[in-house]
Amino acid sequence: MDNLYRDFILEHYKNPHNKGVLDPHDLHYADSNPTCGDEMSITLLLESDRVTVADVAFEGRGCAISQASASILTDTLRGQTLDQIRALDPQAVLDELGVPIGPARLKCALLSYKTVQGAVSGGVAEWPEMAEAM
Amino acid sequence: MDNLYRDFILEHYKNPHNKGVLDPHDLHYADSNPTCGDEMSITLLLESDRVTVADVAFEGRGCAISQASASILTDTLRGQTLDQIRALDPQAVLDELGVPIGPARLKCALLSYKTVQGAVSGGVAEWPEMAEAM
Amino acid sequence: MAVETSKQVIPGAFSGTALRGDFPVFDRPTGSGQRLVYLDAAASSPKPRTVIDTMADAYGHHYANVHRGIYELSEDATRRFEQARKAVAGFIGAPSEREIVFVRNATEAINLVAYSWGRTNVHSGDLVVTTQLEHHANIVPWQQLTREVGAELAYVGLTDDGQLNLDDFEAAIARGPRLVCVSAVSNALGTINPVAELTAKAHAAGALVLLDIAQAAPHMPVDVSAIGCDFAVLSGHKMLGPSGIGALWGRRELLDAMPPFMTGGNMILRVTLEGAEWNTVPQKFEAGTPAIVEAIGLGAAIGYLNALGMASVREHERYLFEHAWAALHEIEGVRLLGPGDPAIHAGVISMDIEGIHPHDVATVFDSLGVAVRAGHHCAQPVMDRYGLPATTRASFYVYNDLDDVTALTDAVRACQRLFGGA
Amino acid sequence: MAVETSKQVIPGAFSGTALRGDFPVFDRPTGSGQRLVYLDAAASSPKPRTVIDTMADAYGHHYANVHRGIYELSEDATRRFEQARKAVAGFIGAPSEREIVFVRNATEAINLVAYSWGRTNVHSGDLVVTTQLEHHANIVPWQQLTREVGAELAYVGLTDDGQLNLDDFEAAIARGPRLVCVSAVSNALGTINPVAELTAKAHAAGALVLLDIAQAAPHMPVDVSAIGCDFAVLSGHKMLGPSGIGALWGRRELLDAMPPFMTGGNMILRVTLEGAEWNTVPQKFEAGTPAIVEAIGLGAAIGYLNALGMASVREHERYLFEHAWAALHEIEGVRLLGPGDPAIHAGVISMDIEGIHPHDVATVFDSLGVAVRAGHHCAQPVMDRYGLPATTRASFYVYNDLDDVTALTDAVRACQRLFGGA
Ligand SMILES: Cc1ncc(COP(=O)(O)O)c(C=O)c1O
Ligand SMILES: Cc1ncc(COP(=O)(O)O)c(C=O)c1O
Repeated sequence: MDNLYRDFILEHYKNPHNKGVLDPHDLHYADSNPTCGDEMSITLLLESDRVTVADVAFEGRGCAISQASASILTDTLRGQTLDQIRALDPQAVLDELGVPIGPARLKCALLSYKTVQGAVSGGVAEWPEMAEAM
Repeated sequence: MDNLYRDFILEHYKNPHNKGVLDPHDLHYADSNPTCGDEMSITLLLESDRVTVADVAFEGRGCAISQASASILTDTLRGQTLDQIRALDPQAVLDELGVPIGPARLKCALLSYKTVQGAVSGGVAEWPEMAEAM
Repeated sequence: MAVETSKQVIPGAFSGTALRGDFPVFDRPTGSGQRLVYLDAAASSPKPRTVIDTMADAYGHHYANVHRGIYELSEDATRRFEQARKAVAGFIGAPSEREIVFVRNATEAINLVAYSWGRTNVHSGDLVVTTQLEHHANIVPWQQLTREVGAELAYVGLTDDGQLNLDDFEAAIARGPRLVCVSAVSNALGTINPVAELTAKAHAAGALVLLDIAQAAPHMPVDVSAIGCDFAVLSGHKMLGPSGIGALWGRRELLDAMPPFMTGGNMILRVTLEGAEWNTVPQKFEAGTPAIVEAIGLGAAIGYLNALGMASVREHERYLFEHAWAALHEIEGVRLLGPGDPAIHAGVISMDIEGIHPHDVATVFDSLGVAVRAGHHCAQPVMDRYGLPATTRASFYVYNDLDDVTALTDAVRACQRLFGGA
Repeated sequence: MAVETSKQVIPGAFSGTALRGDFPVFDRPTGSGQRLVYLDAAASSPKPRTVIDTMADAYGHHYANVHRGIYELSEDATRRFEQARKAVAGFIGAPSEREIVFVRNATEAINLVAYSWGRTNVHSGDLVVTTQLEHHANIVPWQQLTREVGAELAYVGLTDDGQLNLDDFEAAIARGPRLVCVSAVSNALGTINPVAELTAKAHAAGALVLLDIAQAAPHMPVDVSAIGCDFAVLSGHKMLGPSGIGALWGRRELLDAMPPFMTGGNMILRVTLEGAEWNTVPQKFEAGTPAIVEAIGLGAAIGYLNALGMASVREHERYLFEHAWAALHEIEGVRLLGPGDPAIHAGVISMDIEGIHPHDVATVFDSLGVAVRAGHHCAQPVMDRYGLPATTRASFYVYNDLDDVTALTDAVRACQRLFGGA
């Protein structure tokens, strides 16, 4: 019916990839979107080089967009270095979702991005400029 | 040219009636319109009954409307009782002027009214409701 | 179908279907190609053509700065602006238009009272009472005020079905508050509060009453004189009027005694380097050039509502509410908030659809041409009270009809089907 | 005559005569049956058709509440609203649109700074500096602030020809003020102040600078980044835009550090019964539903001005000023205020006609179709400085031409004839 909720998103929402908590893990960060109550927590395990992602998992609750975006984003992280992840463009995350995201849902779509940034940046993360104040 | 400045008003402005200060007098009040700097002072002399106006005079400076309205208004006061003057309708003063008065000039037109009211009411006068806050 | 329902004239009321012709927005094709089913009046209402045209005409042919212009155009603008003030006064039963202060919105009106009356009259140790069903606009300014002066802010709690807890109210009042702040209608739940009764009780306890009529004035007759409250606030944009205009009403003797809030041009009588003398009300509270044409537009909106009749507006919405509530009630997995009694429920329905986040609901609805609000509705304490992060809210107005109620229930079912396997 | 002057295209600029076709108000017959000669832009400007049409279209087809609506119509409105913020930022050279706070008018913008920045940063014994040529909006809020916190307010005086007394300025700055508040262009005299130089000096002395660009932004290029000031304020209604909308620009780090002014919806991230967390800028300062369509209308006005080019606007007005000043100068009994040098005089001429009160002047002018302002122009300290209760002020804008200059001088002569025997 609707291009936002096309099967791809709903499929990720209903059957998310990388769901859970890694134990042990090297990096962890949890965040939320207070305006809608979405919550997200991410754990990362590094290779012995300490800069490459070996494994990743997320836990969260909230809308389909926030959960699907976490599922899709975490799929792309294995094998990436922390620097590569820090350099990630939030627009790329939106593009990855492949459906139009209105201004009021940018924070839903980018909560996983923000949480990942918090994990790879020592626990400090800001909303990307585009999602600020929406 | 203009119905506001028709001869009647300009004539009163250029040659005002009742101009001056009565000495002696029974009642006196001075007032001003701070927004345009118009000033007005009125003296009244009463008959021996202490309630009927025997004579009246005004002094003032300001725009043609404020000065002409004082000239015209004071012409009507002799022989009136203080109660009659207190009961004066400000609309009657405007009607007496006989020309349309825009909202921004109501205080010009009614400064003489207010000053007369101050004189006959023991030194307390308010702008009539219609001229308030303009 | 639309043809058929255009005949749905409720006894004593009017046809919402027919009124849609007055609102240009309904000519707009939706992205999904369906007709627009607008169910978000509680956030802001569409504008009828008469408001838009009145504003275009005012901007085009009757515009100049007001109050001090000594030329025809400015006098014309001033007359129309002041006429709008009269219209607002008449609409809410204010004794005089000089008690109407034009502001941007209900939020500014409350802030004005909190800054001006509040900073002067609320002192350390004093109590201010608000309720847990208020919009943030009727909470945060009081949090700020009470924190700043060292006063206390108490909240009247809610019953499980979304009404004010009257025992709580009595207990709060018994503590002798300076001010009681309450909304006539809750924007998050639709609850209609018994404001005349609450006002009488607050007054008996020596408190003043500020009434938030932002959700009441657009939808039902409101008479501040009959209610007896002391302040009332509203927003034009929720009642068919423009954005950028709202009103504070206050009893004259209160407004007279209050210091100004913002200062500058228009609100002064005389300024010297040493200080300033204030103008009389309402100008004392209208610093700078006001939202002239927006006030005039609000006047036109009031004209439109008056022509319908506010009792009919209320009747119309009540009719839609009853049908919608009953139909939604039948759908499994839908939880409805607020009281079920239509006598105390405005045309606002807040719901939770089990297992589907309201943000997703709103997006799916949008794809069906149905515009609803999803979120906390600027009333997070209400959400907290009912253990929800957000709800989906549908709100009715004059242009809605039973087709819209059907579109709403259809959308709920479509959404459930889509997420069925979740 | 109008046909002839429509050819008066100033080199590099445009024809005011031709532009009149863009402004519906010039179709309006005046009471006296003459064409409208509008010389009151400094109070508020007429609106071009594009602004009126953009607003009507926005109200009719793109209106909903902004920011939180999860449906197409609300996203559409949000996009247009935020686009207008970008337009304002670009227009005044602000580094980021997130530094633009929408307010009702310049007056509110100044009050916002006085309440939020002022109450936080100005303390007992501190100094705030303003000038004697400010509009009341840039005086009274500072009187209130300094009185409330026990600080001092100092005024930079004026020279006989209406310029800031720079010795006075240096002396005031030397005392280490917290803030210097100055207008880029005086509305009462037309003086253009050397704001970049003043800002540099104030900064060197450790003061912040608030620039009132209400009379500059509409009439000449303004670049707040190049000037280097810290805050700037403007009103949309003076620059071809709607009433009810204005803007505060502030440097991001200042805005970030400031507490909110008004509180309520939109400006919060989270509200509980215990307190609230603020949103980021600019939303932190935009409590409640903003003047959505008015912001969009301001964006359209900026589009119109940008198409003309602000350098051309300035050139056009300078041309009219030079002609008007020279012609009025020749009339016996007319006293002109402000500097005669067109390089430091905007298109605003304040005058005194000997023996005739400005109120009478304006009324007589009105009967000739000439709209000017008579009064203190919300700048009583300026009037006091020059020993006048009021002046007659003519102010030019893009739609004026040399015919209007002639109408002005003719009106002065007619007025003198009428009062001749006084
Ligand atoms: C220099 C200046 N500053 C501030 C203002 C106040 O503008 P507003 O009334 O739109 O707030 C004006 C308006 O006359 C002005 O000329
Ligand atoms: C009950 C209530 N009060 C106040 C407000 C605030 O209105 P505004 O945003 O127009 O200031 C709203 C708007 O949602 C409301 O519903």
